Amino acid sequence: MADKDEKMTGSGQPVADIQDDLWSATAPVDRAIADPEFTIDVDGFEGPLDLLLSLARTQKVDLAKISILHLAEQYLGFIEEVRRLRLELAADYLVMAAWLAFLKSKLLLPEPEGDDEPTGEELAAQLAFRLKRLEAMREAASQLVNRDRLTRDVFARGMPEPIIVQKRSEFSATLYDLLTAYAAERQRQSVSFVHIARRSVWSLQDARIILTRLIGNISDWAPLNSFLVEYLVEPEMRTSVLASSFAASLELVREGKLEVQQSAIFAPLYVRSTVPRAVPQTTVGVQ
Amino acid sequence: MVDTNNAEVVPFPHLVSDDDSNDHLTLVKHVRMVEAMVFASSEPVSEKALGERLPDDVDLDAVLGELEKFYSGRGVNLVRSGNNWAFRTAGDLAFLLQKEAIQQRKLSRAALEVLAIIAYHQPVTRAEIEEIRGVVTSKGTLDVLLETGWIRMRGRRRAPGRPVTYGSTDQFLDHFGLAELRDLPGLDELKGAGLLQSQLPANFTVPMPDDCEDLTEEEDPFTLEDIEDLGLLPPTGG
Amino acid sequence: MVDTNNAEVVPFPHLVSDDDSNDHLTLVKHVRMVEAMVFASSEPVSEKALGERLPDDVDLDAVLGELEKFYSGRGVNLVRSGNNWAFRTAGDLAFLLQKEAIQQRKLSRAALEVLAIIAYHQPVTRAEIEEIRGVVTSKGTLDVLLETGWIRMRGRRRAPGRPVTYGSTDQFLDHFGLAELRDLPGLDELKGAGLLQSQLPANFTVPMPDDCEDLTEEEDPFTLEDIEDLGLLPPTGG
Repeated sequence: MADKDEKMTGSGQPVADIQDDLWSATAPVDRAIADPEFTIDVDGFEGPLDLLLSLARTQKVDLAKISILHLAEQYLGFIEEVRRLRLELAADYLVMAAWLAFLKSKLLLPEPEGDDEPTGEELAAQLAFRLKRLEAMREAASQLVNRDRLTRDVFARGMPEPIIVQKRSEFSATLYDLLTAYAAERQRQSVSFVHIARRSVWSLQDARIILTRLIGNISDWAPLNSFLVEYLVEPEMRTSVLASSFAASLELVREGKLEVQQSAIFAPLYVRSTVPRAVPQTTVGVQ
Repeated sequence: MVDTNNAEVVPFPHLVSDDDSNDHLTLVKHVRMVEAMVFASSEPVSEKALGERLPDDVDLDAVLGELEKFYSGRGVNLVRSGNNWAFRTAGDLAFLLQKEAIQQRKLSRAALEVLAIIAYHQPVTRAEIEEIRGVVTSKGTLDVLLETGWIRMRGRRRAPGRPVTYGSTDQFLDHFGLAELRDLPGLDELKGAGLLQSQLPANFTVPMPDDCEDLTEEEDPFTLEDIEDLGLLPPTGG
Repeated sequence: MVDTNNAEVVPFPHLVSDDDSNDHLTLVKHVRMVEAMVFASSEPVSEKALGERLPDDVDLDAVLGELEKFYSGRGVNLVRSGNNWAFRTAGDLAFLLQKEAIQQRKLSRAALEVLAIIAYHQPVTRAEIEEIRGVVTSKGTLDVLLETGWIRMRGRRRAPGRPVTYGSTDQFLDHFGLAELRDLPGLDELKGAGLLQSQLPANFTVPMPDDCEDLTEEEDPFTLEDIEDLGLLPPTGG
């Protein structure tokens, strides 16, 4: 069983005699982490039951054969001694003392007739049971702690071989996800496809630059369309090219940079660059 | 304790049957596999984890039994704690291995007592622990024990106040070299003497300590609120 | 590499000499000690360190030789590097110590759209996908989809620039629970499911994809160069 020597160090000297007597026969046990919240550790006892158990050991008999009456007297004597020395004593000890005094009287006096309360013997048996059980648990704790323990007596593999984790992705998507995405996408695009295509047009500016460049210094009459052949290939551009180049040519005529003639209504339009000439030609109005 | 004389007569694997050498080869193969898996880990390996990596039809108990027999008496033994298996050095060789020993914080006598009471009386509430010890259990004591990983909160007792119940863990078994709770020292004697009863009077039989993951009929599982209030990992995480 | 047949005939320890059973018992004792020390050590153990903890007159080479022989063919082997000794899992069992961590990933919305377009419009080129979606498709999106194993590069379109064509795989059918591509819902079914609204342009169609694995007339197979340039597995590997 556990030794309480360590507990006793520095504890109340006046009871040292009793304690020496109590613990002399026991073997040492370790007790390193002191429980910081021991409140009742007045003389190294963990509560009245612990004190009772310690006192019981002084009877040096099997707990089964212990005299509870004698034990109660021992306890009451102990408490009296402590109080005489004005040592602090937690309330539990006093409660236990009161209960033991009551038990003692029950054990000594004859039981009253027709009383439903437990008899003195029954109460004494209960106390004996609790003491036995506490002692058994102490014994069990000590056997447990003395087993071959991992990292103290037995050892695990010092160089464990780690599990190699291979990562793999698993994708999750349901058919519903797929169809929702597809339908939403198509729906969106079906709406935005109804757009009005930007029309390509030749601006007046474009036409003027191109005409100036193409006709340049050509002073012979030539059909306007002949200059525009490559721009008229795309049918949708034709109207824009013709309109813009006609308007641009009129502007160039007004500026005196170009001459234009047409033999009849809807006939091809001829153009040439303006060059100094002796015989001015008839300028024809254009339809 | 360890009979080294026996060691030499154990072949690998133990079972040698001439009439059925194919089965035998298969057993050898599976014994090798389990040996490798358990040997590689410093923590006990669960039977579930072993089973997952063996072919479906393997009789794991037989394989483990072979391996256990095979390593008995050796410098390293195969040991079970609960449903988990590990290789551990033989206890009698501790003197050789002091270099590897980890200086552990020693538990106070009070903490040890509480630990023993939880192990032998589980599932047990704090009030019951206090009834046995006849003294208030400080919060610190239970905290220290929870920190060791040897005890865990199991659930709540179906009783007024719904007190938390405590029990031991697989780590407890591993640390103290117990295959199961039945191996707790002196358990049968204590039980026979009626000393594992929390309640008085002592006129009904009390079941074996129960560390079964499942809660008993008298326990409720933790609720989400409990888990928050108690600052708990899920109870199985203990 | 590892002869498991031999394993059964290795007794512990290997050497069994009737004439000198005392020596034999001593050897067994020392083999046990070395076994435990090498097992528990957190690094390979030097012969010097082993020798220091064994009685002076021990023939360490003989002891290590026994142990090495004993563990040969087993799930765990005793291996030497220089003058240091350690236990290692047998090479052929390394696969047991590997674990696949499966990471669940969700496809982005863009990836789902591209996947769907590939499924419905296959064989389809990236430019065609972009035309349908009206936005540029990032390389990453196609890479992720190729990683899923649900799409594959089929070949090259017989057209200027020879663009790569994409199609779906059998894995795609498996994952989405389709017996064949024709099971993909058509226009009416999509409308019926409320996925498409009823006001759609008159020319709106949902293609009926073709299950044919073979390339269409408008596709060329990949050349060896393509396979190199595109970093392709053979297309069927998709």
